[in-house]
This record gives sequence, C-alpha cells and structure tokens, in this order.
Amino acid sequence: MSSPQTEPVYLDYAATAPVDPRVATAMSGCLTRTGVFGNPASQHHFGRLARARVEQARAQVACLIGAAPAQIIWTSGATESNNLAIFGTARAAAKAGHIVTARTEHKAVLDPCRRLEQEGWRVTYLTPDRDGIIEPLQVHEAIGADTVLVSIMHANNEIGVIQDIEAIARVCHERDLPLHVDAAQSAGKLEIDLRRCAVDLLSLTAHKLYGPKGIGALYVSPQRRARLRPLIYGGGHERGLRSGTLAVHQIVGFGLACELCVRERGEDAQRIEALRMRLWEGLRSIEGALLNGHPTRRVAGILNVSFPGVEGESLLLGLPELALSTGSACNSDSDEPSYVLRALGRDIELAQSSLRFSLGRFSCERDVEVALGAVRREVQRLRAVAP
Amino acid sequence: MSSPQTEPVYLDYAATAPVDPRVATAMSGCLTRTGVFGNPASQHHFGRLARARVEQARAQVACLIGAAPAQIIWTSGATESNNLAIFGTARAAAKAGHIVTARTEHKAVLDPCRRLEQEGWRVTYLTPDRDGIIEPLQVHEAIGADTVLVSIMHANNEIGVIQDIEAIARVCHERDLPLHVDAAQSAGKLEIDLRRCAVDLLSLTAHKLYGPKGIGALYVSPQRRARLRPLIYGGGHERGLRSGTLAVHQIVGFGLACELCVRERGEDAQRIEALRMRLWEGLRSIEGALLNGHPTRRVAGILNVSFPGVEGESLLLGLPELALSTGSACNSDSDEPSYVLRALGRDIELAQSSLRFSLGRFSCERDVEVALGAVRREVQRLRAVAP
Amino acid sequence: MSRAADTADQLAPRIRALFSALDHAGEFVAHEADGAAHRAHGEAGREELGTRVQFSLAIAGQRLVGVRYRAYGCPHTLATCEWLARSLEGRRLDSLAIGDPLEWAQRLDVPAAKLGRLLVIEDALRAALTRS
Amino acid sequence: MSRAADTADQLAPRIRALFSALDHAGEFVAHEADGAAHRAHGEAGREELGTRVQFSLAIAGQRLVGVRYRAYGCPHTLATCEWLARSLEGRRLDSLAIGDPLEWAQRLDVPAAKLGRLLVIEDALRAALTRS
Ligand SMILES: Cc1ncc(COP(=O)(O)O)c(C=O)c1O
Ligand SMILES: Cc1ncc(COP(=O)(O)O)c(C=O)c1O
Repeated sequence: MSSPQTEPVYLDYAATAPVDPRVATAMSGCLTRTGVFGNPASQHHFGRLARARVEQARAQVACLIGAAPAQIIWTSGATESNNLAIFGTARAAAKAGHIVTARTEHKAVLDPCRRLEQEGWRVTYLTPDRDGIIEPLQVHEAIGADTVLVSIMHANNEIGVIQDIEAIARVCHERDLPLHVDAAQSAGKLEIDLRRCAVDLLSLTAHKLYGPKGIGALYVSPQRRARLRPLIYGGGHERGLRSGTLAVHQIVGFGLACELCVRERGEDAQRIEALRMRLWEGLRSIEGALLNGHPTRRVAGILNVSFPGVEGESLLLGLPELALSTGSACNSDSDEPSYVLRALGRDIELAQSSLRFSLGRFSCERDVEVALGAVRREVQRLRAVAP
Repeated sequence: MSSPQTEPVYLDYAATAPVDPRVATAMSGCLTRTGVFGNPASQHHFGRLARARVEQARAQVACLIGAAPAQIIWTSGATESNNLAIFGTARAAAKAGHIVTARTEHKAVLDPCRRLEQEGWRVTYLTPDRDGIIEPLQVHEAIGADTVLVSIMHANNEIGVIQDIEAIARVCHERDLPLHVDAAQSAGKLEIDLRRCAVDLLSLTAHKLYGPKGIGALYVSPQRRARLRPLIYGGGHERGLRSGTLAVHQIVGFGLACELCVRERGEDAQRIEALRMRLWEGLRSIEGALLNGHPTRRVAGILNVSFPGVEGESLLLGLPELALSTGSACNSDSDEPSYVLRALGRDIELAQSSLRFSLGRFSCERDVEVALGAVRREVQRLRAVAP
Repeated sequence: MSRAADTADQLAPRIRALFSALDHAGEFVAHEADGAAHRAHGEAGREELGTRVQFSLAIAGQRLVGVRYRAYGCPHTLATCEWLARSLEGRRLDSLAIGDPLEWAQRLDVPAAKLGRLLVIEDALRAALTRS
Repeated sequence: MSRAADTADQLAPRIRALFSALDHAGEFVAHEADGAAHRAHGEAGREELGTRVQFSLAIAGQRLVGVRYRAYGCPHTLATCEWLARSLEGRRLDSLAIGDPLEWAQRLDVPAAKLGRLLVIEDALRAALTRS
C-alpha cells in the first residue's frame, strides 16, 4: 500500500463523469447578468433568449436518441426519470397491476417497484443468465394479463452488460405493453435510435455523458404522453408532465454534451474499448481473476472483475492511487455484497471481492498502467494476509 | 412605443434572479476534471471532496434559516420541495384528510392540492383580505378534526405581501398540526429563524436568491422526518427522503448564495427598498395607479401596480425597454387574469391591467428612471387608444 | 405570473409593427373626413371580458373615406383594428368584403386562442357598417 | 455501487495507519519466537460471511512472546487484528485482559455497523487463548 503523491487516477466514470470543458463553458454562459439568465417561462426578451436555448438543447438531446424534441421531458436526472416512468405509468392505471423488471436494474428502478409492491402491485424481478443477459423470452413468459409495464435497462451500471432492447421492445409491442428503458449508462455511448425501436419511455441523465449532474430527461412516446401521471405538479411546465422552473444552464450543458457524443461517440468508444481490453489483459494475469458479465456484449468503459480471496473494501482502501468502486460496497447501511453480481449467480465471496473499473473520455494509457501495478501489488499483499 | 437599442432593463427578479458572479465562479470549480467533479456518494478521494462541499453547503443553507444541517433535504427547486411537503405528508396519512391553504399560494402548492382533491382530499383555500393578508384566526377556524397539514407561503411572488408565519405557526402548534411554508420568495430577503418559529416544512429555491436554477431544498423538522413519504426513490440519498445523484455544483452555488445573503441581506434590502419606493412614488403620479397588496407588509423587491383602463399584455408589449411580468398573463393556455389579484378582490379589469415590477441585487437608479419614463409613455398611449 | 406560454414568441412581426403604429386609433379630428356625408359608430365587448372595441366610419358617396377605432385589449386586438382601418379606408361600401375573424387571423398570424377577441372586433365593425 | 455511505470518511487515521502496516500478519517464520514453549491457534468466521480470522500465539513461560494472525475482511477487521497483535505481544498470560469488541471499537473508532466483525475477531482470539 502506497500513499498517493498526486491525485488518484479516476476510474469511476460509471459513478459520474467530469463535465467536458466545452460543456462547462456553455453552461457558464447561462448564469450571470452577462449571460442567458432569464426564466424560460417569462415572456420578455430574457425569457425568449432562455427559451430558445432550452429548445435548442431539447433538439440536441432528441437527436442523440432519434426522437422528436417534443418527446423530451426535462427532469433532475435518471433517478427522477425512472420514478416518473414507473410511478407515472402505475398511478395512471385504474388499479394495482403487475410490472416486469430485472434483478440487475439500478435502485432507481428497483426502489420504486418495491414501493409499488407495498401499494399492492405485483413485480416480477427477472434473473439474468450467468453473463447478466435477460432473454427476451423471459420477458415474454413473465408478462401476464394484468401486466402494465416492462422496465429493462439498456447497459448495466455495475457490469456494463447490454440488453437486447430491440428484441425486448418487440416482445412488449406484441402484447401492446409499454417498455421503459433506463439508458443512463448507454446514452451517448451506444447507438440508440428510437425510430427503429418501439421503446415508450427512456431515461437519460447528463452526468454520465460529460454533462452536469442534476439534469436528465425522460423520453415519452406520443402514445404514452396522455397516459402518464406527473410526479411533480405546479405550473404545468413540460406539457404538464414536470413542473418547475427550467434550469437553463443545466439543460444547455446536457444538450451540448449530447451533441458532442453524437459527433465523438465513435472515436471515444474505440479508444476506451482499447484501454479496457488492455486493462483486462493485464488483470487476467492475476491468479483467479474473473470477469463479471458477458465478455463481449458490454459498453466500452466498464470492467468488473472479482479477485477471489480478497475482500473488496480492503482492496479499495489498499489502492489509494485509484478512484473506483467495489461491488462489496461494505458500508454502514448494508453489509450485503453487490446484488447485481449475486443475481449473476456469483457467490458471496466472489461478489464481495469485485472491483468496478470504469473508463471514459479522459482516460489514458498511463491510467491503465497505474491501475495494473496497484491492483497486482494489493491483491498480493491481501492474499498474503488472508488465511 | 420605442424599440430597445440595448438590452431591456431587468425588472423580473421575482421570476428569476441572475446568478451572483461569485456564485458562478464557485460553481464552475465543481464541473470539470480540474475541479470537484466527483459523485458525493463515492467512497474515494473525489467522492470525499465532493461530499465535503455538499456538507459545507448544507450548513450554509441551514444557517440562512436557523436550522441544523441535518434538517436540509436537497431537491430540484421549490416546486419539488412544495410537492414533497404536500404529497409527502398526505401520502403518509392513513386516509384522505383535509388541508388548509390559501388562494394566493403559488401553483406549486395549489396544483398538488388540486391533485389531492381528485384523490378524495378536502382542501380549504383561504381568501386573504384586500391587502393579501391571511389572518391567523382564519387558519384557526379552518382547521378541522381531519386536518393533516397547513400550507401558507411566507412572501407572495406576485404582490410581495408577507404573511405572519410566526403567528400561523403558533395556531398550528396548538392543534399539533404541521405547518408547511413556501419561502421561495422570502428566503435570503427576510429573516427566517426556525429556532423561534414552529415551522415543520419549509421550501427554498436557489434561483430567487442569486443562486442557480434547478436546485432547492426542503427543511424538514426532526418530528416530521419519519412521517414524510418520499416522492423519488432509488438509492436512499438524503436519508431516504430524496434519491438521486447530488448535483455538487448546484448545491455549492446554492450554499454560497445563501451565505452571501446572510452577509449582505441587510444592505441589499435597504437599497432595494429605496429603489422600490422611488419607483412607486413615480408610478403613483400616473392617474388611477393602484398598489396591489399591503402597503408596508411586503418584501423589498416586489411592486405590483394596476393601471385602470390599460390592458396588461398590450402594456407589456409597449414596454420593450423593460423586462417584467403582467398579472394579466394573457396567454395561449389561459385568458384568465391573475388569480392572486382576483383573490384580493380586484375586479377582472384591474387584475388584467397590472404590472409586477421586481427589483434585486443588481438593480440601480437608472433602471427605475427608465421604467418610470416608459410606463408613463405607454399608459398614456394606450389610454388614448382606449374607448 | 411567468407561465409557460409563449405569447411573445408567437407575436408575428406584422402584429408588432401594427401595434407600434396605431395611427388610426382615436377620433376624427378637425377637418378630417370633412367632406363625409355622414358618420357611423359601432361597438362591442367589455373591459371586464378583456376586450372592448369601437369603430367610427366616415362615409362620402358610397365610399369609406375615413375609419377610426378605439380599443381596449391585447396586442392582437389593437393590431387587427389598425390593420382593418388601414385596409378599409378608401374602399367602396357596395363592394366591401370585410372577411371574417378566421381569415384575419390567418393573414395576421393571430393564434387560435385569440379568435374570441377578433369576434368582438367583427361585432363592432359590423355594427358600424350596419348603420352606415 | 456508489451508495450514500461514508465508510471512507469514517475511517479513523488510526485504522488507516494500522491497515497499511499489517506487520503481524502471517506465520511465525524461522527463528521467530523460537524460545516459545508452545503454540496455540484459534480461528473463527467464514469468507462467505465477509470475515474470517485466525490467530497464532507463541507462549513462553506465562508470556505471549509472539502474536500472528491471518484475516480476510474489511479494513476495520484487518486493522483491529493488527492492533490486538501489537498490544498483546509481550504481555503475561496470567494478567491478560483482552477487553471486548465494544471497547476495541471505542479505542479504534470502529463504526457500530462493524461490531459484528469484531465479534469474529474476539472468537478467534479467545479460541487461541483457550488453547494456550
Ligand atoms: C443505470 C442507472 N440508472 C439511474 C441512475 C441514476 O441517475 P442520476 O444519477 O441521474 O439520478 C444511474 C446512476 O447513478 C445509473 O447508473
Ligand atoms: C412562491 C414560489 N413558490 C415556488 C416557486 C417555484 O420554485 P422553482 O422555480 O424553484 O421550481 C416559485 C417560483 O417560481 C415561487 O415564487
């Protein structure tokens, strides 16, 4: 274990990404008196300028996913988007029904589902295969007469595995059921074209794609619009689906971040994928190292590896030169190891011995080399200490 | 009518205030790789730095209102705070009950109340006196056996009138009822000391006090915490009351904005009050000009005046050198004149002939002179046109 | 107050231009339309309902030699009154086609929500024409 | 993954320091504690439950001349093992008071949520002591 002389290497892009400097510049132009500071709801000069920026950003976000601008509803992030999609659909239903989702979803999907269970709803939590994949057939088989919504994420935040949303959308479409997709980890990284894919609700957040924290969006298909109950009322902004003053600088930052992704996604993904492969090549030489999640159906930036015989929290603490997350998440609230890895059938020990490395736009070769050196050293040290 | 050669004079601080440059600087230090960009939920170096900033800001916001940091829950703004306070209290109740509020509240209070009415709740909308004041006795008399919540705003956003929250809090306290206060327009402008005032829930928003749009807070008293149902689930941030990644730059900006208000509120208020008095002295010389709202129980920055015989939307359009709002809000959604002025007993014509001037930290003498000249000119022109 | 509506965005430049030059508002002043055989007035609407309009016509022979109006109302109302006054002045009564609010709205880009106001204008104008 | 918990914040400097120098981890190596009359081992816990601890004691006369441990567990677990080893080494068995997990937690600033893990350490240590 060594102390960091400089800042640790950032390997936690899946938790949050730094804002792209170009985005930060655009945002800072929408704050003070010398910038676009108006309330987009105001009818005067300053309001109009702000509104124009908001609508430009709406088009940028829409373009990223092949949607129309009018289908984008601003929210405070993917957590709110997921809540709006799930509660919004459920509360518009005449009575408690059934929801199909997966055990590997983010808490921002699972927790609303749990809340609905307390209100009398039935929820099916599908178990993925050992690689983290949910088969479309599983969705098909889980759908019942009272099913009201299917919610399956696009890319998983812990293991990076990509679900076949197009196929799942077809299954839902056949049964005339709305599909909600949490695309927080995939948007800006994978191609999403809603013109070719019958998704009804799709959650986005800016801070995973080099935009600011605290702003997101929910895509709502024209068919769903009238059948979604708002979470937040008061003034009727966003066609009545989400009231509250629009945060212009946030929206502008989100919009530009999306546009940059459209332009640079290809290059970014290639470079990041190469770094991730290099990292995995190095890590797999550590005895027992085990890749979590499907080997190829994954986003470029996320690598989740278990190191048997090494406890994750200690491993993390022994890597002060790296900033990353562990699946053990041994914390004061809960001693449970990652529920995602457990859902893949990993035993508790493997689940609690995992590290999530996540790379992004600003990652470089040196980051990978530092990570490899540090992990090798600390796994060895802790294994030497273990019984 | 003249065209603006330069930017219009901003007289719409009640709609939104420009961010203080000091706040903007602090915010921009929390965005890119060179700043505090981490996710406050992360356990590594970058997460800890972010968490420290969030907690510092929590203390700054708490300090503004005489609360303890642990009593501050971050939200996306006062709209969400109001929704969380009202739905959060209502949905935690065993069955539909009764809420006491006022006709002059913001839509972010009224719309949630209307929604609850659709769910079987009873809501009493108190009518203020001609000056916009709600008497504590009215609240007392409206409270019934099934009353669950009283929600009364501190300063009104259209007319600037201040309610006697301390007295209303005593009424609620006697009946052991929680009081929610929408303080969006008063925080940072009036003294609020929750140590001396039995308020249970209090809504704040940053963008009315020179902080950024899209961030706010709900103060929750220790007694209410356990009895509030969250609106947004997913990860259990903010002690389970509001999940979602915390927007560090937003929170830091909000915190600093509060601290600046604590330091500069006295000076600001005095200066702004003097400007408002000067403005009113000038406007009252226009024949028939009528002040809306109590003459003295008002925040420094808001002045609402009716100009009989002049239609508000036309008046606004004829004032391109000014950026302000009208109570007529004649728009495509609704042709109704201001419901707030109507609640004060103003007839429709007076209500639709009103202008809201709102001044703030960056307002100056010249702004007032420009406003006076423009309003005099345009009232005269439109009166000459009127039947 | 600041609602999500976009009135100002929707204001066509034409409406702005007319609104800023309400040249035909007011009464006929001394010697204006002096040769007119007679005058006719018509009015409609109420301030409390948001719109009130009066038209004064000066007629000579079968010709509208002068059109004046007074109006209380939104910018679209004022602009439409001005536009009508300009277009009708000088026209012959026997071949006069004033059109209708829908047509005006199309020509001037008045949003559908404001049609009710144009109906008030039509009422006032027709009342004046009936008496002319 | 990134939950709201603050483990890293709560980590006392003492814990960090101990964790980064687990000098007493491992076995007695050649000549270490050579004069010891006998050795005693104790263990407790299971990897699947997050914590497993083994203690090895070297006893000479009535004295603990050497303390070694092996541990799989969180940083608090490893640090507490190291701290115990350091404090017990050299002590006389007849006057030995090892304290209890609550006391250790207080001394080392271990959060309450981790008490369960310290119980595993106690079990392992007592098991070894019983056999010594
Ligand atoms: C898959 C997924 N969904 C939802 C969220 C929550 O989004 P936000 O941080 O915008 O609330 C995250 C990240 O935290 C995520 O990774
Ligand atoms: C009194 C009052 N309450 C609530 C709000 C809504 O706050 P926000 O803009 O933060 O959603 C406003 C301003 O818009 C307000 O003036």
